[in-house]
Amino acid sequence: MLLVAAMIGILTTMVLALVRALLGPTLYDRILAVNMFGTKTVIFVALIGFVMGRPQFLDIALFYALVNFVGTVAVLKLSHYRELDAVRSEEDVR
Amino acid sequence: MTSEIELISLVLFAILVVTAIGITRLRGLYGAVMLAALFSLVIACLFVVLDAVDVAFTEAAVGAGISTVLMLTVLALTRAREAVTPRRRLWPAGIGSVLTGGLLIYGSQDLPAFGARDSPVQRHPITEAYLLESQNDIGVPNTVTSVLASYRGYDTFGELAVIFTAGTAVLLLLSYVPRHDPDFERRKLLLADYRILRVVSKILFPFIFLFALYVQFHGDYGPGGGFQAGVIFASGFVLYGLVFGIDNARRVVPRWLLRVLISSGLLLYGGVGLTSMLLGGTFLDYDALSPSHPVMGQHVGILLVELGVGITVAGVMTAIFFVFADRRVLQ
Amino acid sequence: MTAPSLVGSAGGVLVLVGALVTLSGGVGLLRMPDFYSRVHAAGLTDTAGVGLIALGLILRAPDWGVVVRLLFILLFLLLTSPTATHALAQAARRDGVRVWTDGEPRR
Amino acid sequence: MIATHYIYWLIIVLMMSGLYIVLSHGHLLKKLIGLNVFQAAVFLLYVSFGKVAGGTAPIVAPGIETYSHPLPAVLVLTAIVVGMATTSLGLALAVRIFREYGTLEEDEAIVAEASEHTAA
Repeated sequence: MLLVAAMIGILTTMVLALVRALLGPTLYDRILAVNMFGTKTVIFVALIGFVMGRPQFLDIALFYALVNFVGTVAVLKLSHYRELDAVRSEEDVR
Repeated sequence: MTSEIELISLVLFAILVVTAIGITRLRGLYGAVMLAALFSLVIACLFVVLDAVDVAFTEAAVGAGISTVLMLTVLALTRAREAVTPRRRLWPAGIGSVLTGGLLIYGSQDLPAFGARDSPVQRHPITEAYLLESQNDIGVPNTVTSVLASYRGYDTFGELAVIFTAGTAVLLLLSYVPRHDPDFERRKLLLADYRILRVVSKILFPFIFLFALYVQFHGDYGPGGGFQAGVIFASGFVLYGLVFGIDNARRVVPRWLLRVLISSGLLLYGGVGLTSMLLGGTFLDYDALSPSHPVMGQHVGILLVELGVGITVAGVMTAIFFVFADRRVLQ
Repeated sequence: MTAPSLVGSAGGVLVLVGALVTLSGGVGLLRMPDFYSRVHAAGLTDTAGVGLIALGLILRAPDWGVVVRLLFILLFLLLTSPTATHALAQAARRDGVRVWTDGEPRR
Repeated sequence: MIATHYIYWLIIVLMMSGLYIVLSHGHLLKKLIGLNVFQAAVFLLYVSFGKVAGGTAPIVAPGIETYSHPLPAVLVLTAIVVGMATTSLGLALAVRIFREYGTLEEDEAIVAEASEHTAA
């Protein structure tokens, strides 16, 4: 029961991070939000393994942690190729 | 307990729909790609909830990992903003999707109830064969692995050939000699300047490759296997290329090695099939590999075939990333 | 899990506390006025929340394999999460993302 | 009907939002993202057919009776990696198109191609 309550907390955090990812305003806010969302998925997968009674599936959670890091490094590096206005102009939404 | 799971999956679905709407509305393409990565993470969570752990593994590797990185490299080569979509496009698109969706929902009434035990999928005799008899015939606890590599090994061979072909096509499309671009060096940000990032990545590499080996060879007992391990290997090289630059990564994994890897994995897979034919069985019939002890033959066959899958997938993914990241800005 | 049932519920409480810490990070990410303060909220609570949750789950782990995996996840996240937020903040500063000062409108 | 089928309907809604992105946007990269959204929803639909209420992942362990069906998982697993390979092929084509016409907007590329034809 405690674990389910914790999962609801994690899900709420996911929603909050999603809202930040949608609002922006700069690209860095979005990267940060997605990065945080990724950490929350790691926790989510770990927890759901315990809730469903098969905690052996933690390998997946471990892998998510890795993917998350690679992804963040990739955006950091590749968003720099462009002129900076590409980063700033993230601000307007149609 | 099931009602809680249902609630959780509802929340995940809501997040997915909102993310999809966000993707259409964002004109900054970096933001859209970030949202696509987030979408893929949530999809992977849903796969775990729906008991498809191997799929969740692959989706995270592919969708949130490699696919995002490739989209970002393409963005770095082209313009990062989208033009305003003209209104005349929106209405037909909206009406078309709503109509198609309505038809699909109408058609979905004939589907069996979600999670029903007596649906045709679950009642089919193959279910029994895959879940129970496979334990005696093949002796691999992860039935996804035994179906993938043994029962439907021929199918997987075809999929691997598709990956091989797609990888070759990408290499053909993009391996012209890059034009000299004087701005390239200036635009290039060496992440190696970030000292903490560099040190931490260096610590991580052995763990990443160890983990990939673990996933490769533990696929019989838990979620994992050749596809996933291949992508993990590739993401290790991708991280190396990102942090230390493509030229250095090319030194670690040169072009000729990648070409050898890409083809040798597929050859290994096909070779196992041919060997089993030469030993008197049919194509990819692993029982023939060890006639006195068929289960042993199955184990060896699955191990080799998964290794072939892992090698080709790792080679293709790494090669694709290198060839994308090696582009100079084209303008 | 007879005597360990106490350990188990202690683990559950740790997990719950970790989830609450994480939740506070989410609120911070949404409500803080500029990028740098959001990095602060996200970075700190990520590390603390993950640490607490992993410790709590370790107390509930059925066998050693699970404990080892959890320890790896913990080690991994403790390494990568602060690194990622650090690099992000550095990159944002290079790009000239401005610091919010009191009295400006929130962004 | 609602209680037993709503998961399918949600998946169809997702699928259609992918279709909408593909149809409405002119930017080729956005179209690829939309295609990926659509594809992911199709994968979800497949996997949902294999799920059994009260079942667990099809990795056999002592003391567990009900497992979800492994076959949809296998089909989707290979499909994901193949989908990734085709996506990267699409991206490679996009890079070539950009090199040729200097744009990734469908409309502009068509105009550029047409003017090329009239010039020749």
